[in-house]
Amino acid sequence: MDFDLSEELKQYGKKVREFSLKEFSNKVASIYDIQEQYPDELRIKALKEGIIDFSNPWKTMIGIEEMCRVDPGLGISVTVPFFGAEVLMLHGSDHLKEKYLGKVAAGEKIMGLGVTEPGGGSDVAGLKTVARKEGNKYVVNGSKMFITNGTIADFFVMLVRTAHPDDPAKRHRGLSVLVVERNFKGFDSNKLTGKLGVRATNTAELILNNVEVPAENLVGDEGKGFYYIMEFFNISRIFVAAQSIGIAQGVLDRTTDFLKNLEKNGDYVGEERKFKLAEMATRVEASRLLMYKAASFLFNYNPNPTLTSMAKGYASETASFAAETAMEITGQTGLNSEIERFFRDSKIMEIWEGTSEVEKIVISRMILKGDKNE
Amino acid sequence: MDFDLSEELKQYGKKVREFSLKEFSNKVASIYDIQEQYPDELRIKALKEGIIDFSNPWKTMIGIEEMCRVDPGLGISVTVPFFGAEVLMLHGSDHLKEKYLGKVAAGEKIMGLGVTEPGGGSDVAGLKTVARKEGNKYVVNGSKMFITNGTIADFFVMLVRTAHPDDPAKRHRGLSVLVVERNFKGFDSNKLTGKLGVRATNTAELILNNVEVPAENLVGDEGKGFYYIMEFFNISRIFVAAQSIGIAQGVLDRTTDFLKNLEKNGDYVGEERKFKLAEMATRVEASRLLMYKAASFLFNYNPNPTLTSMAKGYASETASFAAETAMEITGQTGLNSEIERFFRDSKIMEIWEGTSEVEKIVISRMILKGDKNE
Amino acid sequence: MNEQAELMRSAAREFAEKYLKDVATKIEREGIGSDIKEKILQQGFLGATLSPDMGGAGLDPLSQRLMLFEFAKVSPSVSAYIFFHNDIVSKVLETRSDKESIRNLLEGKDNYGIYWPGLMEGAKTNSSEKVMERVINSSCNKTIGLFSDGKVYLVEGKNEPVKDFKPLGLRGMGICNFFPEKRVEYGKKEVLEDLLIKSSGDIASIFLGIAEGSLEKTMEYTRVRKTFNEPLKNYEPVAFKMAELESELEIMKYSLFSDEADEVRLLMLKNMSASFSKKATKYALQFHGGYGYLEDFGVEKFYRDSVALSAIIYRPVEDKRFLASKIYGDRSGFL
Amino acid sequence: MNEQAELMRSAAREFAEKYLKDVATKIEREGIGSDIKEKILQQGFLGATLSPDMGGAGLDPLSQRLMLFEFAKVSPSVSAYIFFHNDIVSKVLETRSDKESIRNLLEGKDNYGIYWPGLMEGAKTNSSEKVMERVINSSCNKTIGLFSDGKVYLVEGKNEPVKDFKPLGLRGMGICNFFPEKRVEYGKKEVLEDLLIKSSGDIASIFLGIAEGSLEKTMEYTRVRKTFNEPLKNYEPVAFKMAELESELEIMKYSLFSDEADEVRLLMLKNMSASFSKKATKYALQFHGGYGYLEDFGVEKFYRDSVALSAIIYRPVEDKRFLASKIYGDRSGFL
Repeated sequence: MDFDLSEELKQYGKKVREFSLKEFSNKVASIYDIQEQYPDELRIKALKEGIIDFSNPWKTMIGIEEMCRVDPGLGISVTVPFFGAEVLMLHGSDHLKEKYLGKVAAGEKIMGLGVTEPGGGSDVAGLKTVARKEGNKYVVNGSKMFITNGTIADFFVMLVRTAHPDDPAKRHRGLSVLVVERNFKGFDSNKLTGKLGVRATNTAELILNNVEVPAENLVGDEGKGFYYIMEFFNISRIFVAAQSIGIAQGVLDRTTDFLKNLEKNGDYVGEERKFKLAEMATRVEASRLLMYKAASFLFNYNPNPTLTSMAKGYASETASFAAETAMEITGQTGLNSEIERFFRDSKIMEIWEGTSEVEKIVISRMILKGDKNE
Repeated sequence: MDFDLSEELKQYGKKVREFSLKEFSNKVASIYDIQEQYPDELRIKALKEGIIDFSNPWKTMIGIEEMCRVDPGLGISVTVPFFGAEVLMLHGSDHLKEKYLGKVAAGEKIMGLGVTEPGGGSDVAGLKTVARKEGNKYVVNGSKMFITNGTIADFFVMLVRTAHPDDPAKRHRGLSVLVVERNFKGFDSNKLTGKLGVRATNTAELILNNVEVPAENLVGDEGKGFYYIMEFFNISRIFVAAQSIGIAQGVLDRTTDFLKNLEKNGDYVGEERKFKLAEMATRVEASRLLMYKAASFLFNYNPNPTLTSMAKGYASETASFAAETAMEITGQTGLNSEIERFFRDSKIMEIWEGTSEVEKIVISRMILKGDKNE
Repeated sequence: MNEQAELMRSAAREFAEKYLKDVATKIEREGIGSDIKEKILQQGFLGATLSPDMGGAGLDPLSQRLMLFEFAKVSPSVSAYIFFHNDIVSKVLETRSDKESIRNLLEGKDNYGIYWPGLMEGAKTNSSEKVMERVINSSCNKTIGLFSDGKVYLVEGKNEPVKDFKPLGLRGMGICNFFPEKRVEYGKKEVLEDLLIKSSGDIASIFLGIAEGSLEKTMEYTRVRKTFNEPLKNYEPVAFKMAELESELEIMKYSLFSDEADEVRLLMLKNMSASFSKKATKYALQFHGGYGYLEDFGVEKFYRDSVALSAIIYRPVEDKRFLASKIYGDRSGFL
Repeated sequence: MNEQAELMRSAAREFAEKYLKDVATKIEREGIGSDIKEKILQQGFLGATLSPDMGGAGLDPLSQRLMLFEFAKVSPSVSAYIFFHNDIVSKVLETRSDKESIRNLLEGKDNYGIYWPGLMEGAKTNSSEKVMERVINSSCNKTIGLFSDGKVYLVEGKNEPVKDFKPLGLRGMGICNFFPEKRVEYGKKEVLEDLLIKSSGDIASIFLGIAEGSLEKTMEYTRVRKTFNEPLKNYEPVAFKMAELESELEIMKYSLFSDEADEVRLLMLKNMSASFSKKATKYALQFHGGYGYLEDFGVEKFYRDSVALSAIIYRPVEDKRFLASKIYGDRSGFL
């Protein structure tokens, strides 16, 4: 057994932390938050300085954690231009990979994932966006909701229905993944404003009105889209765990400083707040261990959905628990500090990439099927 | 990073599990529980079959978990004859080690640890048992409470006061550790009956009335006893974490079986119970990772009190959470099964070897001191 | 609170103080003595809710709640003993106007056991009709029992001690194996389910009595017990938690001990008090440290009883679904 | 519930329905409009608790609680706006029988901000007297402020918008930086602490209003929103949790909206409702999924407001210690 990160990863984490501390000051983060503005300069800067390295998933994970620890909204914004890339990497044709992925890595393009629909959510297979095959193209009609990078991405990896199985129980079949470009005719998007948190990230509704997509933009096989996307969520969940742990560690850092200051000034601290600090720290540590263990399976091409869902579910609940507790401990001081922003940012962790409820369904199903999670 | 136990440890765990399944049937466990009887035959059998191996702390830890998973009362009873041995190992003279420890390992003797006093508990330094030096012996007066193996141990590693510092803030000094034999004159013990759980273990009150202890029975240096005992708790807590995880895993196993059975018979399960199962499983997994990480520091001669207290605190709360949840999920069935015994056994985990409150004090103190728990 | 209720509360409190307090631990170890059972009958606690034409006192629901609460504070077993006879046995007998059985009950000739495996989702049902295993109330000569045919019977027969088993809770009532000699049908499973719903307020009273009993001891203990030279109550984690628990208890009691409490509110209180009593008794034990773990201190029994009682008369799935459906005004929570 | 209370409840409910419901989100974005402030004055909600000889309606405590509750259900900002003026400003002015200021308040000439950094353990105190930063109520022309000398002042001056900062909660009230021109001492820090203790029931009413507002929306949403072809309410984890939350709310409301509620019980309810409102609004958001995260749906504001209000008027350390000491009848929880 070995709980140490490699020297390379430690150095990388340190580098990301330094970058974040330099670039994500409270003042900067606060402005992007208030203005609901995507920090495109920071995205480019991070790419230039080699802070974003999607070639190594361990680095991605650790980078996300370190950035979100300094500011969740900016951290997520900077690391999300690749959102959905794994679907293309694993199942896209060489042509698609070359045409689309390369430019994302070069910082020239931004991509997005189009799965969720209005009225959809956890029930992915219930989606209503339809792609009708006509000759060598698909004609797509429907809409997508809560799409990250929705008004800034150049293209989307999108889940659509290409067939209608007679048996409703088989509706997972008949779904396919297409690459849809923003500049295709009939494509439209509306930015969603007034989000509680992660306001620097870009979120939108997409509208597809007879959008014509070349047949070559089909990712993998027709009818297998649902499985590709589930496979993707099993990967992306580990990154949400990293976001969550970044948030939780971030408020833990700040709460520790707050209490240290009280002690230093000879002010009253009281055991109750110390106990809460201990609970926060314990949960952060436990979350991180779950994430590392899940990652050690996942990044070794041996994904363990039970562990991944445990890591995502537990870490996201920890983020929101830690942020709430930090607000409680720091009170008025927290209200006028970064902590309130972390608090607002934290809640989405329990919702996106599989709600806490979905994680529990996955875990219990695996256990009752006899999975020993080993 | 590597989350795998060595092949040797895995095999050892398997062997312990097989032994426990064979020897700790519900019927056997139930009788010892009802009669509040220490299972001396099982202790000897386990030693003979090589199930108890205190030469390797990893084995001890894993052995405790596997035994407690089958039955906590018997599992603890069988693994506790060495209780306090680390104090002797680390600080005892060669003479003491030879005289006392060898026979424990051979199964000929049982030992115990005498720290807690009536009215004492978390405040170890407040103890009132006094050892007065007279020539080449100590004369000990006082009493000890909640002493495991109290009426069956042949000798005790006992914390006593040998000096009275003027400054109450310095009362941690002036404490020393003596080896006190049961057959010393003036030693008496009363078995405590009517325990809620772990009823197969032996617990007693000790009375010391002018007990004469040879000066050579002093362990280590006079006045350093408090620190030896704190060091010991930092070790023993990891084994309480193992007991706790055994309990939690044990009720998780049984609850899983219960729900699987319902599913198999086509009975209603409902999402709420599945969610609770997922929560139990997640906490068990997280507890075990905390324990392993703490152990990887501790057993490498690099103890990390923050991690040890996190592991003990979180695992013990998980044991009691899991047992309660199991009772809730299984209801009447649980009431008439082993689960009710696990439930009764679980609560002591949050009390002995440092209450949950003490663990939180340790954790928060280390964090506010600047410990990064890395 | 009406006057009858106040009177009943004082009577029950006095009784508990005078006859139960000093022997509470003895009751746990040896069962409710026949002298106590006799006195409970004499004072009219048992069967008190029966209507006057059935020979009872027609006790109002609020008074019954207060009575069960006061007993549970001292001895949950005694409270449960009265509960089972008043809320289940009497009601079952009343549905059939079985005056003779009621008379025997009120005269102390009969003492009933309760037996309902399979009343809750997933609980094992009984298949043998030769022996009813682990009937609650070790000294019963009759039993209200639910059999595997889904019907409720009044069963006469003989009890026998259960070997090698000690129940988790309600040890004062104890359990026995019961060998039926004669049985008469008294309705279907739904009769019992319906009675459990209707008894929501009474069940809540027992749970809250258990909680208050354990918290009273803990208030006292945390005042006198010192650690690091300070009473436990001076430490935030103890004081704040006790304040929190006392608050929840107080607010629930206010609502429960009101004439206005209707069916839905009593259902709410049953659910809340079931989980509250587990939480409160667990902290009570924790704050007693090692001493809490010992029978002699009379704290651990509250923890055991809250969990055991939940498993016996509180149905987490069914009760919550029932309440949710009431609140939504539509069937809910069945997936 | 007395008749005055019932009437006040209906009046507040009607007002909220008629003037606030449709503009609740607008209030969040742009602040409480002067038209609404005007109507609040006209209807006598603001200053209602002042005694008649001070020009108020001498509203009884229960009616005030019901009023704040009804407003908070729709707009916590409006409820807090009335609360600060009724429970803090009016009371401070009343202690000095400052009839002129009260008249100006009741005539709508003055609009007060609240400023009390350092009122709670560990909060940063203000050291500058040139600018009062982040005063609650963006359009105030006067402020009740706690200064670093530990004294409370009535401050006249000018407000200025705060740049690059958006408050977590009570956005309808907003915040400003306030530049004092004149200040008059109105007592010590303890005056404010005392008022916060005395306002326990009113604070609880706002918290419970927030909770009910969010739960009402969630009841409705979980009825209509489907996942896997079934309404959310049909799933146990949703239905059971909603039943649990509705139960806690109901039991607390029953106790809070009673004439009998005394000081200790109101303190209990303040503590309970503060944590309950966070729990309830968090689940409300969760059950709305992604939509809950958007301002337009009017759910996230309740979550924000419950946490912000806690940080502003609920003091976890001091309030719990105060209550614990009341319950123990002796100083407790200070270590």
